[in-house]
Amino acid sequence: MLSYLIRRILLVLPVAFGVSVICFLLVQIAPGDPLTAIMAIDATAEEQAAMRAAYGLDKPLPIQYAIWIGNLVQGDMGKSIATGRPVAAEVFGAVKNSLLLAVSAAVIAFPIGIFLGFLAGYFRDTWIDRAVTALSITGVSVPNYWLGIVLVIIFSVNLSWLPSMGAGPGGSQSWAWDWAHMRHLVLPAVTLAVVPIGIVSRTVRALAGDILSQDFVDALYAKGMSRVDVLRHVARNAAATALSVMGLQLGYLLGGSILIETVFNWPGSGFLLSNAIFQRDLPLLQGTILILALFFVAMNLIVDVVQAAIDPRIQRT
Amino acid sequence: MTKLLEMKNLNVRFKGKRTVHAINDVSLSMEQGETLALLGESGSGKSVTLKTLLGLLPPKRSQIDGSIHVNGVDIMSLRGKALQRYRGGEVSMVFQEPALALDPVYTIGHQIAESVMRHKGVDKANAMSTALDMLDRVRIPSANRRLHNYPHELSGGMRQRVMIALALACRPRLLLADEPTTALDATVQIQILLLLRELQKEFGMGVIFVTHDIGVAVEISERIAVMYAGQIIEEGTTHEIIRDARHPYTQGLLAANLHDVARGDRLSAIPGAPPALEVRPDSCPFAPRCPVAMPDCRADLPPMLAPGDRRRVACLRAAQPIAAE
Amino acid sequence: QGVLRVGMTAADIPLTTGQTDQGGEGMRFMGYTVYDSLIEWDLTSADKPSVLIPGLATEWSVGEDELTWTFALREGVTFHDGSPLTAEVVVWNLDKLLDSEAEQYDPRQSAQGKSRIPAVASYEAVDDLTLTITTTVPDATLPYQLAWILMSSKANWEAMDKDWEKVAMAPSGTGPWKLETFVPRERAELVPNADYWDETRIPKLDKMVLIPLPEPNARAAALLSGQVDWIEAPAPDTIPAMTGNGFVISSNAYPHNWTWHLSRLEGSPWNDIRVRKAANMAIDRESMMPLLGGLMVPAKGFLPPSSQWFGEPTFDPSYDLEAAKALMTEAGYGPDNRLTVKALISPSGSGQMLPLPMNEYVQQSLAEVWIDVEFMVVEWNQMINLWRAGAADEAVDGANSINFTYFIQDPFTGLIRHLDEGLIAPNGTNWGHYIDPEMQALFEEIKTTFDPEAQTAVLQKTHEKYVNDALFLFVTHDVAPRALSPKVEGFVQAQNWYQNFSSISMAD
Amino acid sequence: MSVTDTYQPTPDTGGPAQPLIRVTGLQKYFPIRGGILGRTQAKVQAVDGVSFEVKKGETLGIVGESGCGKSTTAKLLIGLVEKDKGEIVFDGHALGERLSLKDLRRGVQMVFQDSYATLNPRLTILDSVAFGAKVQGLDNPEELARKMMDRVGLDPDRFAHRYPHELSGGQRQRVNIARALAMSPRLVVLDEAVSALDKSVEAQVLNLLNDLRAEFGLTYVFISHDLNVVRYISDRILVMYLGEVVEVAPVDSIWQEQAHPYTRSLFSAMPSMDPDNRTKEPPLAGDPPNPINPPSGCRFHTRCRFASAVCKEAVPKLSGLARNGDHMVACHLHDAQSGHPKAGQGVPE
Amino acid sequence: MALADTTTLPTPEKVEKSKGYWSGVGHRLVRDPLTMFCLAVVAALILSAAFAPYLGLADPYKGSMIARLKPIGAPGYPLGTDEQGRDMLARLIYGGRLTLFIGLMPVVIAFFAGSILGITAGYVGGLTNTIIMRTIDVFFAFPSVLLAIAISGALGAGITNSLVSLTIVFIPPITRVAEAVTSGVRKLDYIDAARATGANAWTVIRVHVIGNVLSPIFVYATSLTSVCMILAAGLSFLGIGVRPPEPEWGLMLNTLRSVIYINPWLSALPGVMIFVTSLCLNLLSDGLRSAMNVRD
Ligand code: HEM
Ligand SMILES: Nc1ncnc2c1ncn2[C@@H]1O[C@H](COP(=O)(O)OP(=O)(O)OP(=O)(O)O)[C@@H](O)[C@H]1O
Ligand SMILES: Nc1ncnc2c1ncn2[C@@H]1O[C@H](COP(=O)(O)OP(=O)(O)OP(=O)(O)O)[C@@H](O)[C@H]1O
Ligand SMILES: [Mg+2]
Ligand SMILES: [Mg+2]
Repeated sequence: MLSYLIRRILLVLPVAFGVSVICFLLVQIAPGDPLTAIMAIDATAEEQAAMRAAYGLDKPLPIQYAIWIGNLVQGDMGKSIATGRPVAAEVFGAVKNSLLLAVSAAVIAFPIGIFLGFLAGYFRDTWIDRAVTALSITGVSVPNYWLGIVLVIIFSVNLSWLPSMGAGPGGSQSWAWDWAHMRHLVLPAVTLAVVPIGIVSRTVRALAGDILSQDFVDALYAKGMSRVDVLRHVARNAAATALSVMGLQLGYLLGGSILIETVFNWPGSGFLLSNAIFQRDLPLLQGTILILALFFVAMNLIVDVVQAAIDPRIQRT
Repeated sequence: MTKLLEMKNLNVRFKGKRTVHAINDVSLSMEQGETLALLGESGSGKSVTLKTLLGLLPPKRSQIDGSIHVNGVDIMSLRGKALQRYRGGEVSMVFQEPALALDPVYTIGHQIAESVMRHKGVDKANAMSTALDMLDRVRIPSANRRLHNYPHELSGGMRQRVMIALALACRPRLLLADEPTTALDATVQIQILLLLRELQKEFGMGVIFVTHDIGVAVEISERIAVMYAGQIIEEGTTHEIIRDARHPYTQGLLAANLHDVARGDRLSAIPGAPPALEVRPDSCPFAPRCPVAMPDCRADLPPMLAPGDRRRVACLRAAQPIAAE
Repeated sequence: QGVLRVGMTAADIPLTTGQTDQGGEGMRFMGYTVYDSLIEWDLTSADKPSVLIPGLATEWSVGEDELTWTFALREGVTFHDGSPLTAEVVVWNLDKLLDSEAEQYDPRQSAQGKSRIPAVASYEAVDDLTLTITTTVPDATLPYQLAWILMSSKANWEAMDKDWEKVAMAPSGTGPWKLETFVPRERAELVPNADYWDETRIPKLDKMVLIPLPEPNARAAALLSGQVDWIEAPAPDTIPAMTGNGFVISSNAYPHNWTWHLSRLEGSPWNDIRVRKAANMAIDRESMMPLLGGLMVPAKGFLPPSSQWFGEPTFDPSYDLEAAKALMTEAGYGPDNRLTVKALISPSGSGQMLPLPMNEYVQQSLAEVWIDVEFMVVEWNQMINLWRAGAADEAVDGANSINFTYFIQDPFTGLIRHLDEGLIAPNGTNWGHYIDPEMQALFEEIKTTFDPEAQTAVLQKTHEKYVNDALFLFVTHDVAPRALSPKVEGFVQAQNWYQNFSSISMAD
Repeated sequence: MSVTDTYQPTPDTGGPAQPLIRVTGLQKYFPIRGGILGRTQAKVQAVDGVSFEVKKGETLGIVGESGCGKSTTAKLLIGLVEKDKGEIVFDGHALGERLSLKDLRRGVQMVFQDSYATLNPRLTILDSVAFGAKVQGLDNPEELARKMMDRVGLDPDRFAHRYPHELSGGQRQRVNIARALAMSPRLVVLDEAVSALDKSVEAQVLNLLNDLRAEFGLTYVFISHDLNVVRYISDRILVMYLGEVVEVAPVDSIWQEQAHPYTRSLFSAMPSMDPDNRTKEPPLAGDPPNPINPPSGCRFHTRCRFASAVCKEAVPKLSGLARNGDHMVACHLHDAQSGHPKAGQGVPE
Repeated sequence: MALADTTTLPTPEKVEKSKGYWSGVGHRLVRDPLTMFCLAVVAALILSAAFAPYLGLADPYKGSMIARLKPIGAPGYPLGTDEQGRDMLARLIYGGRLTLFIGLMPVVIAFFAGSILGITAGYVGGLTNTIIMRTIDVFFAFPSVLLAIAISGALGAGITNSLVSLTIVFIPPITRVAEAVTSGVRKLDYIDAARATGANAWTVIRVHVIGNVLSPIFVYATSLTSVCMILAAGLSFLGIGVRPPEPEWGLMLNTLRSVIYINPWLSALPGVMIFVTSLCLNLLSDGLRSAMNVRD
C-alpha cells in the first residue's frame, strides 16, 4: 500500500508540472494589458512602462515562467494586480470559503443522490426508477445559475426567509457554525447540490443495476441471504466506484461554483476568479486556477488511494 | 421415507421482448443421497431447472407452473424467512463461474461464515472456524491463510473449491451443481469431480449435477437425465444411458463424444441446431434433426415410455431398439 | 445611531491606505470618509453645485510669481492613531506619490494620485503648519488638483513596519470615520472618529459597513431581503420593485456625463459642424427617460445644466428633427446619401449606465437624420485602452467616435483634458485629436486666472464654446441614484461624486 | 468454376519433403509493467524455447493446461505476437528474411476460439469473409467469399448480408473458417476452434475441417484441451507445459505410451466413460506454477511424482525415445545420462 | 449421412432480409416516444434557428424604447419584448442560433479531434499513447467549468473565444473515452483476425475499429452536448461568452435578470429555453444510448 501511495504521488508530479505550464500560458494568451485596470485612467506612457517593470511584465516569457515557478515553489504566487495583496493569501482564503460551500453542497447532494440512485437501481424499470431518472435528468439539465436566481427571488426577496448573499452577517472571516451564519449557506448550497444529486443518483443507479445483475447476487440469495443482506453486499461493491465519483464531484463543485458564487456573492474562489477576470487581474486569475487545479489533482489522488484502500480488486503494489 | 425431490410437470416460461418456453413439462424425482446428472446442450434448460428449485428466477419475467416438493415441503409456497432457511440450508448451489458467483469485495472466509451464521445462528468466531474446517475439507492448502483471501487472489480451481465449501457449509440435503467444472482444466476438473464424489458420500446428500459433457456425467453420477429443448427426453441409471441409450439424441451425444473414434472416420454428427423455444413444442422437438424421424414424430409430442423402473424415454422409436448406424 | 450597511458597486473594498482606487466610489467610501485632503468639496447642500472649501488647509494663496502657493494647515488635527498633522507629514504624503526614491513611495497610491496633480513641481514644509507648493507653470486649477490628494499618517506607517500592506489592514487618516475591520473583497466596517476636527461632521451612526456587490441584481436582492440598507446604482428596472416596497430612491444631478467623444482627425465626418449639430438635435433625450427609470438628466451641453460653469451657450442641442434634417441636407446628406459612422461602445462598465440600450437608442435616433451607425463593441477595459490610444491608433480601427462617460467635477477633468492639444495621445486623453487655437487660448486663460470668480467666467466661456461648436454628442447625465431603506435618515445628496455620511442616522 | 479453382494458394516451393513450417527456439516473454515509471517489473514466460515442425498436409495437435502458452504459440506462428527469439521458417523461407509478415499471413491463417469475438459485429458476414482477400489483393474477393461460404455450408444468398449476432455459434465458427480459407492459406492454425461449441455441433465442424483439409491440401495446427478431439483430428500431438514442449509424438504412439509424467497425468485426467471403472485418484494435484517465476530445471518437477534432485537442476532436453525416434520427450527419466536415480527406465507405472 | 451435415443448414430464424446495425438503431429509436419527442423538439429548435430569417419574425436587434418590457401575449409581441423593446420571440429563436451553435459546435469539433486522438492513442499504444494520454491527463486536472472559464476569461468575451475554450474543454473527455473504447476493441479477437490477414494498421482502423468505437464515442459526445450548452450559456451569463447585442439565451438571461421584479415570466423565458433544450438533449442522448445498446 505504501509503495502504491508513493507511486501514485509521484505520478502526480508531471501532471502538476503540466498544470503549472497551462496556468502560466493562460496569462500569455490573454489579450490586452493586464495593468489597465489599476492604472490611473489617464496615466502617461512612462507611468505605464514603469508600472509594467514593477510587475516584471517587461521580461521575456521563459524568464517570466522561471521566476514565476521559482517564486511559486517558495509559496509566493505574486501579488494581485488589482489589490496588491499576495495572491496566495487571497486564494487560500477564498478556497476555504468555496470548500465550505462545496462540502455543504456535497453533504446535501450525496446522501440524497445515493438514496435515490439505490432506490432506482433496486426498483429498476418501475415507476420509482422512472421518477428518479426524471428527477436526475432534470437535475443535470437545469442551468443552476438560473435556479439560484429563482430561489433568491422566492426565498430571500419574497419570503424573506433566507439571506440572498454573503457568507454570514460578519463576512467569511467570522464564520461560525450557528444559524446566523448557516442561513447564508442554505440557498447557494442547495443550488449547487442540484447537479451532483443528478449525477450521483444516475451513477449509483447504474452501479446498483449492474451489480444486481451480477451472478453473485443470485449466489447470495441461493445461500439464504435476505434482501437486506444482499443490499449490504451491493453497497459494499458499489462503494469504491461511488466514492470516486463523489470525490470527483466534490472537485467539480469546488471548481464549478463560480456561477453560483457570483449569483450569491459568496466570497469563494469562483467569485475571486470572476473578479480576477473582469479586472483582468491575471496573476490572481492564474493563482486561483492553479490552486483549484492542484486541489483537484490532490482530490483525484485521494480518491484513487481511498478507492485502492477499500476495493480489494485494485492492485495496490 | 419421503423422496428428496419430487418435481411434477414443471413449466417455466419467460416473458419479455421474446417469449421463451424454457422448461416444458419436466417431472423429476430423486431419492435421498442420490447423484443425478442433468445432461444437455446449451439452452436446453438445465440452469433454469436449478434456479427454479431455489426460487431464483426473476419473479416479474418468469411464469412457473407445476409443483416441486423437497423433503415433502412444497417449496413453491415458501416465502420470506422460510425461503431463506430453505435456500442454503436445505438446498444449496455451486455455480458455473466461481469468479462471478463470489462477491469480489468480501474475503472468502467472510462469505462462508456469513452463510453459516444465518443458518446455524452461531457467532462470527464460530462461523469462521466452521469456514476454516470447510476449506480444509475441500483440500485447500494452508486454509488458515486462504480464509482471508479475496476471490480474485485465488486460482480458478481454488475458487471452485471455495464455492463447494460455501455450498456445503450448512450441510444441505440437496446440492445443486451447475456445470461446476466447465471452466476448469481437465486436470483440475477431475480433482473437483473426485472431491465432490467424496464429499457426497461423507455428507450423504443428494446432488444434481448439471453438465453438457457425458464423460463428466459418467464420472460423477449414478443416474442421468438428458434434457433437450426444455424437456427431459431420457432418464435412467448411468449404466443404462451409456450402454443402452434409447433416444436418438442421446445416442448422437454419445457418438459425438469421440471416445474411441478412429482418426479420420466421418463423425455421425447430429445436423442442425436446437429449436428456438419461442413457442411451446407441440411435436417432438428433436424431429427436425432426427435421422430416424417418422411422420408421427412431427405430428404430436412423443409419449413417455418407461422401459424399466425409473427409466423413461420420450421417443416413439424407443419401443423398438434402433440399430446403430 | 444604528448601523448603515451599504452595498457598493465595486468588486472589492477600495484601497484603504490613503489614495484610493476603484474610481469615484473608492474616493466616496474609503477616501473622504477615512481621510481628508488639504482642500475639499462642500458636500452639505443638495441644491447647488459643490464648491471647494478648506479642508486640512485653512487658507491658501499664490505668490506674485503665480507659481508658489502657500498653505496654512489646520491646527490641532490629529490622525486616528493620535499623531498630529504637520506640514512635514503633508510633504511626506506628497513624496509617497511623487518621489519614487522615497522610502514611503507606494506605487499603488502613486498610480492613483500622481496624475491628479500634474502641476506640482516641488513642495516644502516651511514650519509645522505652513507648506509651500510650487507649480511648473502658472496653474490656477491647483486647488482642484489638491482636492484629490488624501493624507495618511506617517506615524502609523512607521508603526506598521513601513509596510503599506500592513497599513492597509489598519490605516490611519484624519477623516470623520475610522476603519475598524476590513475583510478584502467582502466588507469594511467604519466607526465614527469622535475626535474629528469638524464637529458638525462627526458621524451620528454607530457604524457604517461597506459591502462590495458588483452585480446589480445581487445588490437589489440584498436590499430587498434586508441584508443591506443602502445600495449604489440600482438597476433601473428594479426600481419599481424597490419603491413598491417602501424603499427610497435618492438621486441628484452631479458632474457626470454620457457622451460620444468625436474624432476630429482628417476625414472624420464629425469635422462638419452641421453634422455635429444635426446629430445632437436628432436625439429625443426625454424619451430615453423610461429606459433609465427616469434617472437621468437630459444633456444640454457637456456639463450638467446645473453646473456653475454651464454658461449661456447659444446652441440648444434639444430634439428638433426638422432642423436637424435641414442641417444634414445643407451638409449634403439625404435619404439617398446617407452618412455612415463607426462608433466604439462597450457592453458594460462602471458609470456607463446602460450602454447597450442607450447606444441603440442613439443609433435609431441618428438613423432618422440619415446617419447610419455601425458599432464596434469592445470590453470596458479594452475600451479604456482604446480611449488612451486616441482616435488615430490602429486598434481603434477607424472608429469615428467613442462612447465614454466622464467625471467632470473640476476644470481639468471637466474641460481641459478632453480637448487640449497638448494632451493628444500618448500624452493624454484628447481622444479626438482636437486642435483649435481659440480653445487652447481659453484653457490657458483658465490656468492663469487666479481669481475664483473670474476663473468661473472663463470656464463658462469655455463650456459655451463646447456647446456652440457641438464638440461632442451630448446625450445624458447620470443622477447617481441610490436606493435607501426607509430607515435611513438625514442623508443629503450633494451634487458631487462624493457624499457626506456624517449626517445619517438609522431609525429604529 | 468450382471452389477448388478459386483457391489461390501460394505455390509450393520446397517440395513435399520440406516441412511446411518449422520453428526453432521460439520464445515470448510478456512484460508486466508497473512501478513508478511503468517499467517492466516482471515477465510472463509464456513461450520458452519451443521448437517443432509441421509437415505438409499433416495436422499437429497441441495440448496442455490452461496458460501453458498454446495460444501464444499460435499467435507467434502468424505473427500476431512479436517473438522475442527464435526462428520461423515457412516452406523454407525464414520470416524476416525472404518472407515478409504479410506473405506469412498469406500462407498461414488462424481460427480463434470465441466465434463471436472474432467477428466484427458491424460487418456483414460477406464483408468479414471478403476482407482478407481484399487486403491481400486476390481476384474477385466477394465472389471468392461467397464460394467459400457456400463451401463451409452457409448459403451465401441467405447469410451474406447478416450480422454475426444473428447467427448461431456453429454458424459463426463456419464463418470464421470461411474467412480463414478465403485467403487461400496453406497452413491453418485452429486455436480451440471447436471448444466453445456444443458436442453435436462440434462433430459437424470437425467433419467440415476434415473435408476441407482433403479438398485444399491444408495443413493444420490444431489446439485443444480435449484429448479425444485432438486424437481424432491430429497426426501428431505436441504437449506443452509452462511454455515448454515436454513431448511430441505421433498420435498412436502417444496414445499407447505417454512418455512424460505430465502427459500421463493429462491423459489420466480424461473422463473414463465407463461407469464401472471410474477414476479413483486425481492424476495431478494443485495448479500449475506461476509462469512469471517458473520452477528451475524441469519445470514439472514441483508436481512430478518421480522428481529427484537432478530434475530441479538440469533442464531436460527434448529427444527421441530409444525405441521410437519419432516419439520425442523431454524428461530425465528417459535420458540414461541424466543422473536421475531411475534414468533410462522410462516412467514407472 | 455423407456431406449432408456440412452443406446448408436449416436456420431456426425466419428467412427475412437482415437489417444493418444502424437501421436497427433507427428502428428502436422510432419506437421510443420520449426520445422521438425530444428529437422533434431539438430538430424544431435547430430548424427554426437555421431558418429564422424566413419565418417572418421581427428584427431581433431592433428595439423601441416605448415598447420595452411588454408582457407575454401583448398584441404584436407573442412572447413580449425585452428590456430594449426587442421582440422576445424573434430573439429567442435567433438566440437559438448562437446558443445551439456555441453549445453544440465545440462538442462536434471535440468529437472529431478527440476521436482522432483517442483512436490513435488506443490503437497505436506505446509511446504515442503515453504522450497523448499524459497530455490529456493534465487537462483533466482542471474541473471542466473552471477550465472553460479560465480560458474564456483569459481570452476575453466573444463567440470565437467561447468556441475555442469549450472545444478545449471537451476534447480531453472525448479523447479519454475514445482511447478507452479503442484499446478495449483493440484487444478483441476480431482485430487480431483482421491483422492476421496482413492488413495494415490504417485499413484495420478504418474497417474494423472506427465502426465499432465511433458509436460509443458518439453516444458519449451526445451526453456532453447538454453540458456544453449549459456551460456556453453560463459563459455568456457571466459576461465572458457572447457579446451583446447578439441574441443568446445565456446573455438574455443575464440582461433580463433585473426584469425579474417587473415581469418575472419574461425574464424566465431564456432560462426555460436553456432548460428545455438541455433536458431534451439529455433525454435524446439517453434514448440514443439505449437504442445503440445491442444487448437489449
Ligand atoms: C452534467 C454533466 C455530466 C453527466 C450527467 C455525466 C455523466 C457521466 C456518466 C453517466 C458517465 C458514465 C458513462 C458511461 O455510461 O460509460 C460519465 C463518464 C465520463 N464523464 Fe461525464 N458527465 C457529465 C459531465 C462531464 C464533463 C463536463 C466531463 C469532462 C469535462 C465529463 C467527463 C467524463 C469522462 C472522461 C467519463 C469517462 C470516465 C471513465 O472513463 O471512467 N463528464 N459521465
Ligand atoms: N432470465 C431469463 N430470461 C429469459 N430467458 C431466459 C432466462 N434464463 C434463461 N432463459 C432462456 O431459457 C433457455 C434455457 O436456458 P438455461 O440457462 O437453462 O440453459 P442451459 O441448459 O443452462 O444452457 P448452458 O449450457 O448454456 O448453461 C434458454 O433459451 C435461455 O435463453
Ligand atoms: N498479452 C499478454 N500479456 C501478458 N501476458 C500474457 C499475454 N498473453 C498471454 N499471456 C500469458 O501467457 C501465458 C500463456 O498464455 P496463453 O494464452 O498462450 O495460454 P493458453 O495455453 O492458450 O491457455 P488457455 O488454454 O487458457 O487458452 C499465460 O500465463 C498468460 O497469462
Ligand atoms: Mg446453464
Ligand atoms: Mg488459449
